[in-house]
Amino acid sequence: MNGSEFSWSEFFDMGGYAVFVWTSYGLALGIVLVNIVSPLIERKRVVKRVKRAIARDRHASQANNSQTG
Amino acid sequence: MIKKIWAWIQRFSSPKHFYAISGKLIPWFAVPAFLLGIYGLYMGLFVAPTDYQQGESYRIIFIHVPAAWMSMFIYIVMAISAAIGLIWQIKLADMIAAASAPIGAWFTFLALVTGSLWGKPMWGAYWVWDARLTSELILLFLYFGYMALQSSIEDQRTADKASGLLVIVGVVNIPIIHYSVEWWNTLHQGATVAKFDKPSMHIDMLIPLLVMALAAKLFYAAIVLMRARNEVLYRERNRQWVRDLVKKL
Amino acid sequence: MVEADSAHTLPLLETRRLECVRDDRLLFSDLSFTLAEGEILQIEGANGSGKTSLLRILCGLRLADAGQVLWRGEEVSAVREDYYTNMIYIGHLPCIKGDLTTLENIRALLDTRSQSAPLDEIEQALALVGLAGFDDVTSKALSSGQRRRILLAFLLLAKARLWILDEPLTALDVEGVALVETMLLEHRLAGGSAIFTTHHGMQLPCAMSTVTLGRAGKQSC
Amino acid sequence: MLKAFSHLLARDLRLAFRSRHELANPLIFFVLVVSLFPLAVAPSAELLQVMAPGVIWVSALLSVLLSLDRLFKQDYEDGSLDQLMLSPNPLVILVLAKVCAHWLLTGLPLVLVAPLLGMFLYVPDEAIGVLMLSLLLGTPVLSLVGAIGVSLTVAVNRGGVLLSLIVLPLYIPVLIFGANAVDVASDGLSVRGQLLFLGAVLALALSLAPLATAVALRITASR
Repeated sequence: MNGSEFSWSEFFDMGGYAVFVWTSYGLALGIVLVNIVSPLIERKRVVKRVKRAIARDRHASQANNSQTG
Repeated sequence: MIKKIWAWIQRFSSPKHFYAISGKLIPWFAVPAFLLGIYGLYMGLFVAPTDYQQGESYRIIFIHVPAAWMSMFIYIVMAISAAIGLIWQIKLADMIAAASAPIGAWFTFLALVTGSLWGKPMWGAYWVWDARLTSELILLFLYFGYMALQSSIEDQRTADKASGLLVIVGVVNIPIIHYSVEWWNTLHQGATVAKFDKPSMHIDMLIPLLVMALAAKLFYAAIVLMRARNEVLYRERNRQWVRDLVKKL
Repeated sequence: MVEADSAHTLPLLETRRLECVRDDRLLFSDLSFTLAEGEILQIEGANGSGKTSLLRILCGLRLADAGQVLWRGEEVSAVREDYYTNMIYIGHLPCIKGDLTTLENIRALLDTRSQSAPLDEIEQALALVGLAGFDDVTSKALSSGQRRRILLAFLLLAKARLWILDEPLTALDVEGVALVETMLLEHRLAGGSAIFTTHHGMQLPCAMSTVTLGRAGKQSC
Repeated sequence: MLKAFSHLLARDLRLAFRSRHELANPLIFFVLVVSLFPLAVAPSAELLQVMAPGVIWVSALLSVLLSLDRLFKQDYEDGSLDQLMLSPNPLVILVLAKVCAHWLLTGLPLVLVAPLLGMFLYVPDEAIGVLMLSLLLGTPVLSLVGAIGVSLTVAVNRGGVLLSLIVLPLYIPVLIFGANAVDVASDGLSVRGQLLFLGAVLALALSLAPLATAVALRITASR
């Protein structure tokens, strides 16, 4: 890398270790993305569940009211 | 005085309060993590010189070592928060422990895979029973054990306490496991290949390593807060404040 | 003298603002009541209202989500040894080992309480609960009602001041139910206290107070 | 307190001897697994001798693991565990008694049958003593640490696999040093260090594991 001039193809070649180096970096990137995305998805799911619970409770209380009323 | 501090801790650690504060905190961790990560990658891939022994393959170190550090660090964080949860009955601490486990397991997995990818050019085989890799593997099992126990007990409070105790037992055991694996490894020579001599490490290699490690810590902080917020929402789903909040979403 | 005095002024058992959450459901909260010496208290409530959970909290097997349980004015966890010597809990599980004989089962149960009883006393108790002559029969040969009766004998022999009984009438026949009723009355006459739950009607002549879960306060009749 | 210990120990031993067929199962399992190896590999003395320490130790580990269930499962299911926890005696003492009974019923027989298995696998005579000694020091640790695992999983239905997932990683140090002691003794070298390590781990487990088990039982009892 410290050669006189920088070449992208040399950079991507990683001195012949391209497979190992880029797989490692790729995997790291993938894991980082999974870790960011999964709590976001989880959040959507939780919000949905809570909303459904709210709807269910409202339904139940309405049914109760109509019985007594 | 102590009472005051205690009251403050209780107030701060109340799920509602935590939810509000953590929402504001996340960007303060996430943005620096991102910037540092970019900077670390640049330093590691472009600035750091080629290693005279291993050529370019050593650049895996900038992923592998921070991941390995994180795997240990997160386990210890889990043990500490589990202890806080067990002793002072602070639910938030249990949630932090539970939210940390998957992140820790991912980092451990990353350390294992990058370790073996690094090992292939060095040792000629993807898997060598090297002391550090073996310890990492055992650590991964410890994470799996925690998560399996956490998810197999229905009552949330019991699950938190049981898995919390397990993680504490684990943390007491880790030094023993680590020591015995290391000892076992020196006995069965053959796989040992000279690793980096830390003191002689070039400063241009050390800086990206430390930058990446810091970025990983900040990243963890941001993600664990995101996960803990989900836990709060789910576990407090029957409370009014969660319902009011969800209605607005 | 001082001791007797304080025992009179302080209730035997007291709960303060107990709260219980189970599987993310609030079973009860802000539950406070007292139990005096010689008082018999029935816990009522629908299925799943938390009767068993309450009893387990009272005897310290389960941690309350909030609130305190006091034994003679002191937190139960602080006077653990004294409390466990004077309190006996019988849940709806049998606690009986099928491979042990009746006598061995009783002895093993008494051992866990650091108690022992001479043989004739045990036989007397067994006769009282209708198990005379069963002392060397292995318990797996007994019916479930008979196994419950072993527990009743254990209850008599333990001589605890406070009985906490979860569904004591389970698996018992009419005679057995009557037996439990007399046992409770005699226990009360001797100055003992009891807390119990049941789904069966209990024929206790106006000697009982009740706490109904899902409703505030204690009613006396 | 001593009385509480001995009474509970006696009760557990008596119970175990009342169902004798179950009592022998871990032992038979141990012998069976070890004798599978010559069949799977080759009955060559050279090969088996190299593998012997590892094979015997792994089999011992598994057979203790399979027997762990009886430590608390039955007591949990029939309610006796509740009574133990309501005992005026410290729970730690009672836990210790139960673990002690468990070791006497599973660990000790393994130690006693080990010479036979050593012979099966051509362990040299001078290493047999070390094999027994290492098992003598190691199997109590397996029972003690296992007790933590069972008490955490006792309320879980079909917790068998979960139990192994939790407990086996914690067994690794004992496995490493136990097997290595036998290995080194076969070469006629001193095994003082290994045995001292096993002894130290035993002391540590003896002092901490019952505490952790007692806490774990209180956690799972709050059903």
